[in-house]
Order: sequence, then C-alpha cells, then structure tokens
Amino acid sequence: MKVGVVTFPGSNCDYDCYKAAQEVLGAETVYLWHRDHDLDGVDVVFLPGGFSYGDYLRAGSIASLSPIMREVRAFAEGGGPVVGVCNGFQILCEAGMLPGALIRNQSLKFSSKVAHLLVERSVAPFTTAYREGQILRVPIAHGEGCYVAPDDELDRLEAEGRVLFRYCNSEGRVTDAANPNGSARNIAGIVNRAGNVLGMMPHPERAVDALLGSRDGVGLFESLAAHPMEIS
Amino acid sequence: MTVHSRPGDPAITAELVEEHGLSPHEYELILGILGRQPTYTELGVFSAMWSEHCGYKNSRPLLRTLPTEAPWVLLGPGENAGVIDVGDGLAVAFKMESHNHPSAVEPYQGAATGVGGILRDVFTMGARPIAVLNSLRFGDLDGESSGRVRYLLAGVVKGIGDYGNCVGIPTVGGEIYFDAAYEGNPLVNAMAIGLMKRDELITAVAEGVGNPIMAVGSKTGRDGIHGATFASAELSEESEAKRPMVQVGDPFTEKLLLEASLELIRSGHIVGIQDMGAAGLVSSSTEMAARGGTGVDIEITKVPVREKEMTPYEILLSETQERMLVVAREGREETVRDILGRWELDAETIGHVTDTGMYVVRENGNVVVEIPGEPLVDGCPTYTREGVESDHVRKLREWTPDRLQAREEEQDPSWALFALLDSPTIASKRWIHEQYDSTVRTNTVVGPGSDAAVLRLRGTRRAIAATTDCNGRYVYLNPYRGGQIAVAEAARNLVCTGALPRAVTDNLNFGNPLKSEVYHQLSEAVRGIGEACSVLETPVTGGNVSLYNESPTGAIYPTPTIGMVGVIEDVDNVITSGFRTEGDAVILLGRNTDELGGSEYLKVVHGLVAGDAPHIDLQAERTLQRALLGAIGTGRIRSAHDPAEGGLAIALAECAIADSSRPTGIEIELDDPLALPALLYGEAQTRVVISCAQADVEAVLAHFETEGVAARRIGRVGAANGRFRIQTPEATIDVPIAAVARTYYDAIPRRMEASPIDVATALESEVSVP
Amino acid sequence: MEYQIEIRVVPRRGILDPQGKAVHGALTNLGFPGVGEVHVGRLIRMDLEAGSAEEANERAVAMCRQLLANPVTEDYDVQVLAHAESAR
Amino acid sequence: MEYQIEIRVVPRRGILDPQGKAVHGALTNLGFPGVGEVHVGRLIRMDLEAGSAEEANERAVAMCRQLLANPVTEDYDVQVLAHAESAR
Ligand SMILES: Nc1ncnc2c1ncn2[C@@H]1O[C@H](COP(=O)(O)OP(=O)(O)O)[C@@H](O)[C@H]1O
Ligand SMILES: [Mg+2]
Repeated sequence: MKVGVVTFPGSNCDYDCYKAAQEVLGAETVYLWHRDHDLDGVDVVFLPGGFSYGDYLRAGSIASLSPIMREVRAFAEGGGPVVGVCNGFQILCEAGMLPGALIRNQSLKFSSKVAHLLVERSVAPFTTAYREGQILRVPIAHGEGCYVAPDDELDRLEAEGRVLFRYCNSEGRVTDAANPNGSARNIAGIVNRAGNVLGMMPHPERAVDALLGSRDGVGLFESLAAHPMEIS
Repeated sequence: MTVHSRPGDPAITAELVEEHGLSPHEYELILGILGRQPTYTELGVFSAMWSEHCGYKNSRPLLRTLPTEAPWVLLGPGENAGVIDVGDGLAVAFKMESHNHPSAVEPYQGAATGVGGILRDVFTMGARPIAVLNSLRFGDLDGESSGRVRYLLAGVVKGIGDYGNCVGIPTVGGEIYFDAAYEGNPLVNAMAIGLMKRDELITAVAEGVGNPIMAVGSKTGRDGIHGATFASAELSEESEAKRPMVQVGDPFTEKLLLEASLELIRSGHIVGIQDMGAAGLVSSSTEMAARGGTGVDIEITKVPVREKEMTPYEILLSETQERMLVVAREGREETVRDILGRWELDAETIGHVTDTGMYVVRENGNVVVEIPGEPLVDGCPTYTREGVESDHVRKLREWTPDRLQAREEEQDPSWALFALLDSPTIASKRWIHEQYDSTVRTNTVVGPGSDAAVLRLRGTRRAIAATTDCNGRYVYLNPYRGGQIAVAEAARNLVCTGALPRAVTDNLNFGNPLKSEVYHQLSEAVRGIGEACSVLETPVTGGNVSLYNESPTGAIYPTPTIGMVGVIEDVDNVITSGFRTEGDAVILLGRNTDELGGSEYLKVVHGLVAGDAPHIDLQAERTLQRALLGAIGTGRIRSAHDPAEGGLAIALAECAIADSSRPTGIEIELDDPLALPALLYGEAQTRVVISCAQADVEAVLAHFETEGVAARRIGRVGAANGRFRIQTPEATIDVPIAAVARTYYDAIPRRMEASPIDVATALESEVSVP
Repeated sequence: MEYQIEIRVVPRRGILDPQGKAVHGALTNLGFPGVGEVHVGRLIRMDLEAGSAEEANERAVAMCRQLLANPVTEDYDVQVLAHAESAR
Repeated sequence: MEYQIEIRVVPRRGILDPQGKAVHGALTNLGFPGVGEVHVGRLIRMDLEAGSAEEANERAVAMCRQLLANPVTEDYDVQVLAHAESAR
C-alpha cells in the first residue's frame, strides 16, 4: 500500500501524518505538493491538519481551490479512500466533498486537549479495526471545529450511518459537556455517501505512540491497511 | 564618496539627537567616528544600533561576568541563538526574547510578533523549531484595574497561541505570575527551541566580497519604526501616542519562511541568513557585516515596500515582521529565488558585500549613509553604574514572621489552603495552555501542567526537557538570592522530570537602569545568576535584556527570567509531578525550615510583601538534584515535584490533583517543630516531593542517605477521589480532594470566562491573525 | 475604470453564529440596553479594474460564489461604488 | 423604536493586512483580472432599541470603542438604518 500526504502552504501536520503512516503501517509514504497534477499512484490520500494559506478568509477555503484538489476529487470519485484531518476536514467541506461546514468554536477559543470519541460505526475502509461503541482518547487542536449543517442534512447523515465519530465523555456518554466546540449533535467525524471520504477534527496521527499518551489512533491506519480499495 | 542629506530631512539639533535616545557624549562619539555631522538617516541608524536593545549599553559589562562555556556548548552568546550538543549527533538551539512594550500597547499583536521573532532567531541557525515556551507577568487579576489586566491576559495568550498554532510549533510550557507590580507594564517573554544535526549549524555572517544581499519575505511598511528605541524607553503618554506603529504578525508567511530558510541553508547556496528583527534592515545588515569583518553596499530603492513614498530612514528602521536578510553565493541568486518561489516567497537583491568595512546605503545611487561598520556595531559606549539598594527594600527585608498575627479565618486550618489554591499565580494555568497546541509535531512526551516540558528526540532514546522560571518577588526583596533561586528552581524543575540541566537562556526584565536602585537590582541579580549557573553547570548561552520596564505606577519587580534546557538519556525514565498509584509512599527530600519571607502566603493571606527571600545553599541544591537524578535513573521513582509558590501543602495538592479527571487523596503526617504557616506554606528551597512503591521505600531512602540528602517518608497516596489529609502537631487539614481540585482548576476560568474582554479579543484577532 | 467593491458576507439565518451570540452577551454584560439580534460577518473591500459597473458587479458575484462566501453557511451581497466615493 | 445598525470594522490604513493579501493572491490565482488592493474586515449587524437614530448611533459608537473594534489596529464606521429597509 502507498500513502500520499498532501502539503499545502501552511499545512503543519503533514509530517505527523507521514510519520504515522510510515511507522504504523510500514507503508511507502510520499508527500504530494499542492501544485501537483497527479497523485503519484497512491492508494490512500491524507489531507493533513494545519493552517493552509493561514486559514485566512475561512479555514480551508483557499486550499480547497488548489490544483491538487482536482486530482483528489477525481481519485475519490473513483472510490479511492481520502482522509481529511482537522484542516483537512475543513478543506473537504469547503471543496464540497463532504456536507456541512466547520465554523468558529462556540467558546471562540482555540481548544487543545485530549477528547474522548465514541466509535459510532465500524465500517470499511476507516473504522473496522474498532468496535462499535469503543471509546477513544485522541488529541484535538483547533479553533474552527464546530460542525454545522442544515437539519435535514444532519438527519440524512445519521439515517445513512455516516457519522463515524462523536465527542463523548470518559464513560462514552454523548453529552454537551463533552462537546469541545459546539458541533451539531457532537459530530466529530463523518463520511461521504460512498463512504470513502472521511473528515474528522480530532488527530488520529497524534495518537499512535504510547509514549505520547495514546495509541487509539492506530486503528484508523490499520483499518485502511486491511481494506485496500480497488480503484475503479 | 560624499554623503547627501535628503531634501526634507530635519536639521540635526540637540533636541533631535535627544529624541533619538542619544546622549550628548554619545553624539560626540558619532561626530568623531564620522568626522562630520551625521545625516538624519545616519542619526536614525546610530540611534537604533546604540539603543539598549541592540547596544546593551547598560548591561554588557554585567553580562560579561556570566559563565558561558562548557564542553557541550557549541555556540555561546552573540549569535541569534545559543546552541548545545545533546548527543547522538544532535544539537539544540534555543533563545528567549521579550516583547513587553509592544504587548502593553497591543497585547494580541505584541505577543504574536514576539513569538514570530524568536522562532526566526532559531531557524536562521539552521535548526527546526520544535517547541515554544512563554513567561508572562500581569497585574492583579482582582484589583480595581483587573479589567485592563484581563484584556491584556486574554490578548497576549491568544496572540501567542494563534501564532505558534498556525506555524505549527507546539507551545509546551511556561510560567505566569499576577502581581500589581506588573500592572502598567506586563512582561511577555517567549522562548523557542530548535533541533538540528550538529553539522547543519550556520551562523549569520556576510562574507565573500561581491556576494549579493537579498531581502526575503514580507514587503516593508512603516511598521514599528523605532521599536528598538521604543523598547528602551519608559512607557508614557507619548508612547501611547506612538500607537499606529504596531507591527502585525503573519504566521502564515512565517511558516513559509521557516520551510524556505531551512531548505536554503541545506542547499548550500547561501552564506548567511538573519531575521530583520528589532531595528530591521539596519541591525541585520550591519551585524552580519560586522561578524564577517566586511562592508555592505545597499541600494534602498531596491527594497520591496508596501507603502508609497517611504524614506530611506523609514525603510532602514522599519520593523515589518516576517522578513529575512539573505547573503547568497555569487551567481546563485536564481537558484535561491527558485527555492523561495516554491514557498510563494519573493526575494530582491538589494546590495552586495564589500571589503571596505563601510556601511553604505544609497538612494538611486546617491549615498545617504556611509558609516564605518565596526564602530557602528561595537562602538556603542557601555556604562558601569553605581548601584545602591533602596532603603525601602532593606526595611522590608528586616520583617520577621514573629510579628505575624494569625487571621480570624485561619481558625479553620484549611481556609488558607483554599485561599492559596484560588490565587491565580498558584492555580492551574489550564485556561491558558488549552489555547496552545502543545502536541503538534508529535514529540511532546510531557506538555504543560508538570514541572517542565519533555520532548522526545525521534530516532534516539533521548529527550530534552525545558522550563522557564523566576520569582520576581524574591528578586525584589533580595536580588542576589532571587537570581540564584531562579536558576536553582529551573534546574530543579528539569531534574523533577529526570533531565540533567545543561544550559540557560535568560531574559533580564528590569526597570530604568539610570536609577541607582534599579541598577543595584540588575547587577546583584546577575551576580546571583552567574554563581548558580557555575555551581549547577548550566552556562548561559544567550538571552535578552529588557530595561525601562516602568510605567506611571512605578518599576516592575526585577524579573530575570531563566529559560533552561536539560537532556534525558532514556526517555523511558521520564516522570511527572502527579501521584500515580494508590498506596504509594510519599517521601520528602530536603528540610522544612522557617521561610515565610516573600511567600505567596504572606501576599494572599496577609497582603504583605516582606521578609527576606528564602535561603539557598547552592551546593546542597546541587547534591539534592544529582541524587534525585540518580534515583530516577533506577526506575524506582514514580513522581517528583518541587514545592514552589505556596510551599509544601500546595505542592502536595498539585501532586494529588495533577490529573484533573482522577484526583487521588493523600494522607500526610508532618512532625516538624514549625509554626503552621511556615510548615505548610513556607517556601523553603531545595525540597522535592517524590512518590514510590511501598516495596521500594527502604532502597530509595538508603540511596538518599548515602548521597547525603535528607529524605523521609511523610505519608501515602490515599484512595482515589478520597480525602486530602495533612496532620501536623498544631492542626489537621482534612478536606475532600474534589474540593481542592475544583478550587485549583476554576480559579482562572471563573475570572476570565464570559468576560466581555474575552469576546473583544476573539473579534480583534479576526482581522489580522486567524 | 477602477471601481471600489464592497462585499458583505453574513452568517445565513438559522445557522449557528457563535460570534454574534458572544457579542450579544458581551454587550449586555457591558450594560448596553436594547440590544436585539446580533450577527458578525465579513466585510471585503476591493479595488477592481473593470469596463463597466455591471461587469465589476458580475465579477465580484463570481468571486463570492467561488471563494468569498461559503454557500452552506453564508449569504452575501455586493455593492459597486465608483472609485471617487471610496471610503478607505 | 428599533433600528438596524451596521458596523464596518476594517484594518487601519497602512497597517499590514495579511488576510487581504491572502485573498488578493487567491483571487488572482483563480484568474480574476483587474484585482487591486483587497482588505478584509468585519461586519456587525445588530437590532437596537433606541429613542432616536442619534441615540442609536451614539450607543453603537460607544460599543465600537469598548468592544467591537481595536483602537490600535482598526477603523470603524457606523450606519443606522430605520428597521424597514433592513437588509437581513
Ligand atoms: N504561560 C504559560 N504557558 C504555558 N504553560 C504554562 C504557562 N504558565 C504555567 N504553565 C504550566 O503550568 C505548570 C505549572 O507552572 P508553574 O507553577 O510555573 O510550575 P513550577 O512552579 O514548577 O515552575 C507548568 O507545567 C507550566 O508549563
Ligand atoms: Mg516546579
């Protein structure tokens, strides 16, 4: 399996994603440059966290228009798995590849801490290594992570089982107190209709080494490794 | 060459010279150096280079007394940052810098640009920044002017966070104190740490006659003109009026500069690179030339500008952020441009290196500045002054605890405990550091919340630890001891994680050095710092001096912030301050002695700033620290934390509630023959609270006995969510641990949350930094 | 000729507006009476070289569609001012 | 009666506006011709109960001073619209 990590000007978690893919999967991992026009034959694309173009205007808005995104969109339409973490999630929403949008945290403050996530569904290609109902400890670090969408959109997401992660407390209860940014219905991660594009605010790539406090992010990478998608 | 003064230049008068912060004597020297009257532009150049900030007029002789050498020191003071060897072929560059005055005027941008500047100092050495720390001082959060204080705090914290978060460097630690002494003049010191391979080290020199000099990054505007001289004058009504010159930070451009600079340095196409920091183009170009023993010739109209009709004076002195000066190898300009272009950065060739030793600036070919480089950089006169201690402080120091009247409320022995837990200086700083991304780059083994931060060094077994410390109240009451304690506590904090202290960067924040009592504070504090650094083998590799920290309300507490870096051989031995396991034994290292002077207890409970700073025996300190390191090396020690503000009782509380999600109760018994306040809240130095398994107690105690360090079991880690119990000969504190945790963690949020200030801060930052 | 464009981007009705909410709270805390709904949006000012006011307007609208406004959460309106009366 | 207030807050002239710079770059990359200076500021819309338009205006200006604008880095102006013609 070959993993590609896109670097936009201002990306700053590209290195962490790169290292995580390499160390957890032992997979060949390459950086993809925002101006590139091909994906170098990768099997998985990561849109990493950071502040692409300084997140000026709206987080992810400018990056969503960069050349590489055309390729990423085509890759996704062909069934290729795409993971957007934090700024990557914002970019996917801005690009219209995922529904909804991410706005300023309700606290209006940047929030950096360990969040508890409830694994809502165990599905290919992203979460089969987890049990449904499993509670994960994963770092968050964002100022614009409040997920919003029209109610009918939210209903559809839930009806179609496309909410993979929700913020919960340490006992796994989905409460307001456990919601770090005011996201609608505590949504922390969702997939597109086809199920091959994942966006999430928490940082699984920061939770792959016990030395740093949690290995709960490893499952995401292992799931991807277990489900090589045949690109149509 | 003849030097032209420009049409519209003001005439050089005594007043103008004074406005430029130059004394008549200094002006005489300038006339001597030039052999003629300077032009207005030249006067600006001198005033910037000979300001305290660049010239260290009043501090250089004192700084010379500091120890700066050790086998592991690769680069000492004088460069953009100090560099030490951390083993396995790796080196660490680190430096601390202040942005006090800019932050007082515009907290958000002032703090943000402070972080930007210190990051550039580190990556221009060829090191990739891996962590930032910050040391902050504000006025009283409860006083009458707490509104302004909250505004400053909210703005500074958001500025530091937004900048570091955007560039993608984790902010892993720091310190913060609240005291009326800092009300008109907050302190904002930022420390950056970078990592490189030993052989990737590059220094900022302009060498190679004919090599092109390139301006890189943001276009130059009228930002912060005379910031360097501004930073060297007291805050006053006028400085308020100088407001429009605030610099705005652009962390996005900084991130591009960071990546591009490291790529340039590795590429070998450049000979030198330096941040255009304080005094902008002037200081960067002259300092690079001076280091190379060369001259420079700059065509000012080549410098990319953001605004129309900027004069040479303005362009030379502008402090627009996110700009760098690069000296390329002749003929490599195109390659350099390509690398920068990859990162969407422009570069203009603005001049070249010469062999004349002269600092020459032209405007459309006409020479507007021609100054011999050497005297410009090194000719700034330095002053050694007469320091005299103020009688007021001497009297304060004569105060002794026996005059203390217990307060009514102290009938209840736990009352003072809660009062201290609720003091913002002691309470949890979570409200602050949750606004900082502390985990990006995935090296943070220990983030904010313990004694020091720990960062792993990928590809090795090693890690480094870092901390910043200074109790300004101690330094105020006893500058010499206070200086020693700042160093000793920093080292102790590193040791508490299992790190061997290695080197220091310091930030000397003082008042107006022309006042003899301030100069006394400065010289005595530096003497204390120097001695402690020698004994603890932590040489000073760099730092920053910030004087004139005064405001209508008077001088600040003298605050020589110590930033310290240490090395951990085996990252698996890292420990933190929090108690870990039910039933573990709690052991106290060192002795409880009668030290209430300068304590937080006196301040919070009795409203007193009095007495002498705690005694400290540097040899005993060193012995304890080395013994503790040895013990941690055996893997038997499960936690370590040193009592600081609030003394033993607060330290024990911090150990018990370090993990806010599961505080552990404790049962402690103390039999020392001391008055209750001194025993519980006294701030005696050279003490550490450690915990270990019951089975290891004998071995641990034996270890410290052979090392000659007082150690005794004082209790055990009790039931999780149990009670916080301290029994003494005089009284017993017995309260629910949950209540202790609540007070400690809510103290700052309850003062800040839903405050309009908070909202204002969130809005303001909209326009500039996201 | 050069036109000055002023673009107002505001959170769409019904979409959460944390800043508007916070500002409302803060103003009330500060003791300002009579404050009703508050919304915080973005103001974009731009000099634009175009053949006619219509052309300038069309181009600005296209910019909003492609970049300046988020169709999910924001509404926008465009004003074209002849350059003379430009405010800034 | 109730007025609608519109407050425009923009980066002060001459001060660096990184956001405006970024938007300018993005629009140019998207191939929009003729784009000159771009500045990004804040737009605050508010319903305000006040005795007269003057009073509403005074109060809004006070809000800007105390909360809505940064006196060091930003300029602002206030518009009072009778509620009828309110845009939003
Ligand atoms: N301004 C700050 N930024 C980040 N972390 C901070 C700040 N102030 C305090 N902290 C963190 O809070 C913890 C306690 O700080 P402090 O009371 O100074 O510890 P100590 O007394 O051991 O020096 C430390 O981990 C420190 O890094
Ligand atoms: Mg400590």
